[in-house]
Amino acid sequence: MVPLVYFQLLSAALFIIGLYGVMARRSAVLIIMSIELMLNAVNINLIAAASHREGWGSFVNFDGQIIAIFIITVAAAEVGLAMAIILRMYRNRATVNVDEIDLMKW
Amino acid sequence: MSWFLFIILAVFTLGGGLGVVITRNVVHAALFLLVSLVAVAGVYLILFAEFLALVQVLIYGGAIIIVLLFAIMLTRTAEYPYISDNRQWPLAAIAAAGVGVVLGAAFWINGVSQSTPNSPTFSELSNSLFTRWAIPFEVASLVLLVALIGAIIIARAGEDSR
Amino acid sequence: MQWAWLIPVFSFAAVPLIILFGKYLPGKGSPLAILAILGGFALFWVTLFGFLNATPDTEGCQTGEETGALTCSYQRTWFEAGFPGTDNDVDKRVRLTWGIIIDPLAIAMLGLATLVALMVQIYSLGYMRGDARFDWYYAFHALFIASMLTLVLADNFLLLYVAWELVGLCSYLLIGFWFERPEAREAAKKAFIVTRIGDVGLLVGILLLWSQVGSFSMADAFAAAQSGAIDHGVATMAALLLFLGAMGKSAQFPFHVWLPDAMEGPTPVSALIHAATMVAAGVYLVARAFPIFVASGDALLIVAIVGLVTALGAATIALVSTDLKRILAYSTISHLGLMMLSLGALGYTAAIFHLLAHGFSKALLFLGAGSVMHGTDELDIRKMGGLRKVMPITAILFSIGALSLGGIPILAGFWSKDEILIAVNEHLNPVFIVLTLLTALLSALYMARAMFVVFYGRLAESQEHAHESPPTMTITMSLLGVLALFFGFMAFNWPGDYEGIGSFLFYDHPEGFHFTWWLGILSTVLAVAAFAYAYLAYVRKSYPLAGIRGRCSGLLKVVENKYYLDEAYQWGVDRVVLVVSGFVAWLDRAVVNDVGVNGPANLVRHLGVALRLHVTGHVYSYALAMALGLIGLAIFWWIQST
Amino acid sequence: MPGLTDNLYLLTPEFALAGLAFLVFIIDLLLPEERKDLLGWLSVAGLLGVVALSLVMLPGKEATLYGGLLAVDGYSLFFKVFFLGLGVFIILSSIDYVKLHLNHPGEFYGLLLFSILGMNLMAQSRELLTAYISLELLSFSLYVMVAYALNNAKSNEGSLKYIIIGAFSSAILLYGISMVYSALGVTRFEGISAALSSITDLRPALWVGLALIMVGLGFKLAAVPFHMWAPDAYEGAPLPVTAYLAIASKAAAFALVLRLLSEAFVPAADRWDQWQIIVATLAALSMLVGNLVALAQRNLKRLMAYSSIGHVGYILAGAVALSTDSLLGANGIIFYLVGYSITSIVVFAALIAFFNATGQEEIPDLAGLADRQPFLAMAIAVSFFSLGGLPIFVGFTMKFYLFTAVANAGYLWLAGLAIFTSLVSLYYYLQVIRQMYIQPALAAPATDAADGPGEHPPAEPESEHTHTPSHHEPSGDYEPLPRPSALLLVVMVLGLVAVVGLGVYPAPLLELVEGASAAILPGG
Amino acid sequence: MTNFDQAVLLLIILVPLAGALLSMFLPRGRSEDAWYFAIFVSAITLVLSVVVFARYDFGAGGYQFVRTYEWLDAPLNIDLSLAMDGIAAPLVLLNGIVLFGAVLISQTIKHRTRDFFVLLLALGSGVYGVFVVQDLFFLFFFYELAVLPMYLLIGVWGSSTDFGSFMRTKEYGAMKLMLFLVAGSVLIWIGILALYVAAGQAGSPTFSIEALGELARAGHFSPAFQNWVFPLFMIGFGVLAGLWPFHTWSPDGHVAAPTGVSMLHAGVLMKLGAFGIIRVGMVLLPEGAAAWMPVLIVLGTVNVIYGAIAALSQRDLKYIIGYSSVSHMGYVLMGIATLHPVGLTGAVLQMFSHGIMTALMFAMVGAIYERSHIRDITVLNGLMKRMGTASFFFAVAGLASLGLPGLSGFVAEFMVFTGAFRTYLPLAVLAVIGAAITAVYILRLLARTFFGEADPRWEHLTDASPVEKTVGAAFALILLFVGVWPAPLTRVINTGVESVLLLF
Repeated sequence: MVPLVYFQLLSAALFIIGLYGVMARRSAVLIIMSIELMLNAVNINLIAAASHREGWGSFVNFDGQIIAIFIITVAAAEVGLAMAIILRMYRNRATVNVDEIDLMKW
Repeated sequence: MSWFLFIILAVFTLGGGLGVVITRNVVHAALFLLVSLVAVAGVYLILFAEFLALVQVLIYGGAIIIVLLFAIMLTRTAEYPYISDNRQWPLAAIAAAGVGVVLGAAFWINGVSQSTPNSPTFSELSNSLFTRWAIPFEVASLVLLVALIGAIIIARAGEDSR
Repeated sequence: MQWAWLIPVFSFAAVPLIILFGKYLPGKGSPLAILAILGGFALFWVTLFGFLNATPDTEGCQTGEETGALTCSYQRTWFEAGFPGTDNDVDKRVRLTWGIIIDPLAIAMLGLATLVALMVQIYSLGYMRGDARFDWYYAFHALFIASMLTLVLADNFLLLYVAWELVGLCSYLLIGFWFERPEAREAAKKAFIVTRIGDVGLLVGILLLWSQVGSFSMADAFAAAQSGAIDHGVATMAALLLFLGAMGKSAQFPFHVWLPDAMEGPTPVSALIHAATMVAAGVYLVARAFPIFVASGDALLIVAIVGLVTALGAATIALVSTDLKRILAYSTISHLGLMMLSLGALGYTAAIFHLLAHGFSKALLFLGAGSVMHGTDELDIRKMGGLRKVMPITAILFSIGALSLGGIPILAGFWSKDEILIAVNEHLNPVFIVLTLLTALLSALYMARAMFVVFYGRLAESQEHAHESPPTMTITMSLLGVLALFFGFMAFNWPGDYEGIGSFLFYDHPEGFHFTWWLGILSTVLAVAAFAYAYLAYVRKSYPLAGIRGRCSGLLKVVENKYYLDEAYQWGVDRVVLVVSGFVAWLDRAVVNDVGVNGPANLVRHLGVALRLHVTGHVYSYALAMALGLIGLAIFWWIQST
Repeated sequence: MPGLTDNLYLLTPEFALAGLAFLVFIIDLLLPEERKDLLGWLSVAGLLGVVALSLVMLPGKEATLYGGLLAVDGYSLFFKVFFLGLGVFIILSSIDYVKLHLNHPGEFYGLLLFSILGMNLMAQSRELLTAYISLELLSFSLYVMVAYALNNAKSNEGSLKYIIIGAFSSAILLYGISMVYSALGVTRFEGISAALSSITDLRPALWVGLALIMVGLGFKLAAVPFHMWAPDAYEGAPLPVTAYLAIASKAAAFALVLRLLSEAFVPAADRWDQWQIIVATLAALSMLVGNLVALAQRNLKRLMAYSSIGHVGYILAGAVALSTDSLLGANGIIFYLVGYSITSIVVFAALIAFFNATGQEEIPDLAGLADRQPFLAMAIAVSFFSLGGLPIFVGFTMKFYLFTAVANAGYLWLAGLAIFTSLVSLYYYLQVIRQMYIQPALAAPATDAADGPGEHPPAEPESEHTHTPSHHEPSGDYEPLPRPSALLLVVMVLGLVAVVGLGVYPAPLLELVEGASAAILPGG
Repeated sequence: MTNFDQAVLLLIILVPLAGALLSMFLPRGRSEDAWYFAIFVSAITLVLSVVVFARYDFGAGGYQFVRTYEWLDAPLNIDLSLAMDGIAAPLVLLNGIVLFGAVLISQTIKHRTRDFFVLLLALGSGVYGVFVVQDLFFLFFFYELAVLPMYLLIGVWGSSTDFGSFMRTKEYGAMKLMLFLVAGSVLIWIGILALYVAAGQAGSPTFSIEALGELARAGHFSPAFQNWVFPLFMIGFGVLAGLWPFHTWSPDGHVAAPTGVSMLHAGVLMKLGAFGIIRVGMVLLPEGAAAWMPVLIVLGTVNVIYGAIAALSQRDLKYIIGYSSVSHMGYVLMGIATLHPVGLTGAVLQMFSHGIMTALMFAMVGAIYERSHIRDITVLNGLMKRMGTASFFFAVAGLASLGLPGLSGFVAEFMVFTGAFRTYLPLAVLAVIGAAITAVYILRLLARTFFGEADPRWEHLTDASPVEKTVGAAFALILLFVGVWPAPLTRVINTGVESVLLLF
């Protein structure tokens, strides 16, 4: 069996890849995608922990899976809303590159 | 066996992820994302979280990727296929590496514990979801509603009065 | 005698009345002032006889342990500060009193001041007639004399200082009375500031005595000084500090510069200042604080030296000055120097006697000069001459004053100056007596010069329209003339109760009248010779002055320029004080404000401007900042937790 | 689970609120375009109804629902009423603005009501996921509302930045939750606190997880260095939304953080002692950066954004003072939140009134406001003085209370820094006041706003020896602004009365506040 | 105690505050009304001040008119406790007088009159509050309240001046003043918090000055603690008292401020600083105070000399008075620092005396500026001819400031010297010299501006208005009265000083 820690490391790796993506990419769409990677990393972590957590606490604890379900839901909503905003942005400014989106600064 | 699966899935997960953040083509990025997300679903499977795997494939693979592809298509610009990273990417890499070190160290020091993964049944899961977690569940539905209304208001074409 | 405190109060009371209602009163309130001082003068006599009849048993009176002189004093508490009920503990409390002292010195000064003030005020009725600020003049006048009388009567140093400063203020107000004239206003300012510098010393001296004695009372201070409770060094220090104040007020070198300029005030004011009030205060102070000077000893020598330098220097300047009032002014300085010299030579009685004699004579001379001015509108003696013909009364009276000050026998000035010579001869180095005699000679010479040039000889053409002054002026002058003539006889031990001024007014032990023949004759000879020479030179014009002028032109130039002291002070003010002040003002603005205040303010603001650059407007750098924050926070948190 | 939903009726206000939001959406469909402002009134009436409902039903109730997910206690009641009240005032201030400047009023009010629901739940959550979901309900509404000026590029941009950073920090927060979960197996606050106080060899994953949660919440609070979205979102958003962001969303985030800290961290006294310094560091950074950068701002909204970052620093400093021994810290924070919110409402109501009249929002545009519309100028000046911490306004009292708590916790240096940065903040508040009161109203907008100490206009060479005092008689040629609408006037007057009243006599409020903080810190 | 005695201190704070609030509802535009109303309010406060001063029983001493109002209970324990001692009493009186005078003299304010008086009365209320409260929170509350209106008062109704080589705008003056004073209060605030914490460690967290004083006497504040907290108060309050080198707001502020504000500010507000050092610093931290007094007296002496020398080369009337205030506040600081009963009494009396004298000077300068629109002493001259009354009163104030006996300045300065002489002799001598320098700049100013030939340029100037004459005469009479008979003040001050110094 693969010990929990490797799943956690996998999750951490995916998380930092997403993290890097958010910080390094130009397109808003790609940034949203990177955030999705991060959320998936969260889910891996949660589910791995939930699966390895039998007997802890007062009841069989699979809260991690529940939380993961919520996260997937929220992530979907988030993507939808973010895309709408990006679309509006594109319509107004004809770009979705975040380094051109700096009307406001300082 | 599970080790083998794990490594394969991990390679796909991370590879897809890396593809998303490295590729210069947005559409490719979306496809890489798909690869990664599906691989994640596989990871769920080896953790015996079948329901989550299902949800993952349906929502991510089905819905989110589609939305993303739509967005990409709708916001197409001339440079889109060649979109590159912004200027601070080296810094970003360092920062990400830093976070990775912290997280990795935290997990690694936590120690390697041997235990067999197990998972609740569908009915246990749903029971919990609709009793104990009913309130977050309802709130989540409101979140979806808000997102929906918001997306409609914001994205609807022809909003150019005022 | 207990009511002597009313003497100044009369005049003080007149001040607000004149200021407020002067406009509506007959004579613009001047009668009020004159009445007040007249009341003071009357009360002076009451006090005098009260004192003469007083015995150590009289309320408030006692005989000094050391001197045996009778002193009366009366106090009321003014205010207290500090913890109640801890009397005379300098670290706990100070109690301040209004108090008067009545002793021969005070009485003598009271007499001089009230009389001269009375004369001057009556004189001013004529002199100041028609002035726009007639009422203010009398108000200031009343205040001036009231302050002086308070000063004289004060039984503690604090009250003395209070009065001292008020005297300074009034001299400022009166010297600058015609403030429209820039010279007057500058002179007033100069007078106040120069004397004020001396006052710093006075105040410090008073505080020094207080911190030694625990009280501001003069009696306590003197008792301590005489009993040796005050350390010798401290006594010297205190004495010198007090003397510093006296130097300022009495125009001793190098603080004498204000007095000649003070001529810018109305002439009666000059008479008052020079005879009875302002400058007398310094001599009075030294005399009053004599026990401390004696306890020190060293201080007396300094007093003598300063006095001599002042006397000699001023006399030389008086000799070459061409302005009538300035001649008189330098003469005053010179005589004040003599008084100080006398005090320094332990000639206490002589000094006070000379103060009185000089006071009457100098008042007379100034009023005379005022009369001349009134008649001719001229002060430059080179443009005058032969005024005897048009102003006979003035001429006679002026001559009396001049002769008196010149030291011609039987006039007041002769006797008092002689006393000084004796004292100097007895107690000081022979060099002093030689120089003192030289001063006496010069003194006679410049008085003679002024007298002859102005009143005798041929009537100057420009002066033909001159006229004699009104009676208010001449009568008062005459009264003073009488005093100048006969006051000297007060020195004698007359048959009857009167035993001479030396037994009335003494320090340490009563002294009868005495006369050293060789000194008397020598001084007489010198004085007569001086007058004779002046007569020849200025009236007969038989002596070629130009030759002397030619031969000593260098020296003359120095003297004519008053030894360049004014220039030196001016340089000091311009180049040192104003430069320092300008530097401080610049420092305050450019360094303290612009660097010290605006600097940090700008720093903070620029910090803000610089710091805002971190919000680049690019969303990925926001994420980067968060990631860095995350790393920091996680590591920090981790470290804290283990 | 037996009894899991026994006390469900205690959530009636929440259900009522959600119902109200749906009602607004439905009625929106029925109303003609020009009568849509009725929706605002409906929302206000509904909110007041919910307030009444809460006040009737909930006082004295203490209950935990759903096995520890939600708490109904004095704390949540206090914040419930507080948030609903804020909602009333925000809506009242926005009705005119919405009518004048925004499309889709129905959805606007509906989203606002949903977000208030989210805030209420945040104050009640005792579990990380519930808290997160509630927070997302608030955030999603805000993302949309920030973008509500649809054709305004700044509004788009603000919203985009906000949602990207928001999602990013959500991911971080969630990762933290996942790490806490993987270390402890629980996500309830009391479980965390029990674990923190009992487990002897706690794991790094827990530390890092908690740190990540703090990052996620730090974003919501706009604490430095997680603050950078705030100025952009504030500036981009329509004014009422900015107000809402600055006031309500911040207060809600603090309501959550305060409960999290008090219930999860503070009871583990040993751990909390170690972590105070971290919170203190965040607080110090926020005060410094927020107030310093605010010095260099020209846009009023942006100024308010940075200033609010500074205030976050103060409140975080107050969090350092949380302890089981004393309610001082908790009281201070809640009092500060209330005071800050009320003062900010006045500021924003005045700014909205000004914007409605002129369409301007830069600081130099305010020049001469004291002549053009004295009441507005007075309202802004008073509230700025209050924010700057001067008496007789609530700003002084609340700062004094809070900083006393901080000092009392042994962090005198932090209190000192807070006081010092208050001084810095006074400078930029005064700059605005200067524009309104001292600068004459100009025909053209004023040129340079930023010359304070240190900048002298160049000396005139020809002015040789005399100085010439210039007389600044106000020229009569300014245009008076139209009176602010009655609605905004009411908001401002009520706000000002509260600002002064609470500044002079805060005791009644503090009694309520104490009830609230006693609920989360029972030992205090 | 009568009912009146119980309520009077509260009234004295509330009357001007209520007056300010009510003024806000006066109809806009009728500036006379606002003025009349402000006169009415400040007259009431003046009467209250006089009465409360007169009713203070100097035989009994200590704190009187004690009254405590609950304000906030645990855990903070803040009460509005009011009381007046012998040190506060003359200052309350001073505030009543100067506030009334400032209101009267502000007849010339025609622009936004109502707002002006609202702020002015609020300022007055804050000053009263500081003098009579017995709680650190409220002391600080009122302290800030007194500072708060200054910005607008100067910024809106002030004047900017171009001095050729540099420029002082009213914005600059107002901002600098405000930031400076608030910066001072930063230190005070920190000090107050430190005291609260220390009291908490001693077992009874409180802001009450009385309770803290008891803790201090019981030795609960360690010397090390006192030694680092006292300078916070010393500098914090010192900023408002014009302590060198934190004085620079004062001249610039005065130059920019309108007349009435200058009067109140230099007259009363600067005293708050010195009062704070006594009331908070010395009473609560006696050991720290004793340790720091050498520093304070050195700075005070620098104040005296530096202010006087800087005033010497100023050309603007208000700058001269501003620097002279710096110089004179130096005496106050010196007197405090002597820790000598006489010196401290002198310091308090100097506060009173300087308050009146500087207010009088500003009032008269205001009268001149109002008419000539210039304050440059090299340009103004011969004013005595045109504005005799104003010049006269200015001269009286000037003479009081140079320490002329018979006017109040002398008595106060003399006592300060006396105290300093026993404790720091060389500095006392320097201070006396400073007084002489004062004479130089005052006389120079009088000579330049008021005396000399009448200048045709100033022929159009009219003499002071009846209101200005009244204020001038009243203030001049007070100066004279106190100078001649200071006992009514000193006997009250003595009791206050005694109770403070018993701690040392």
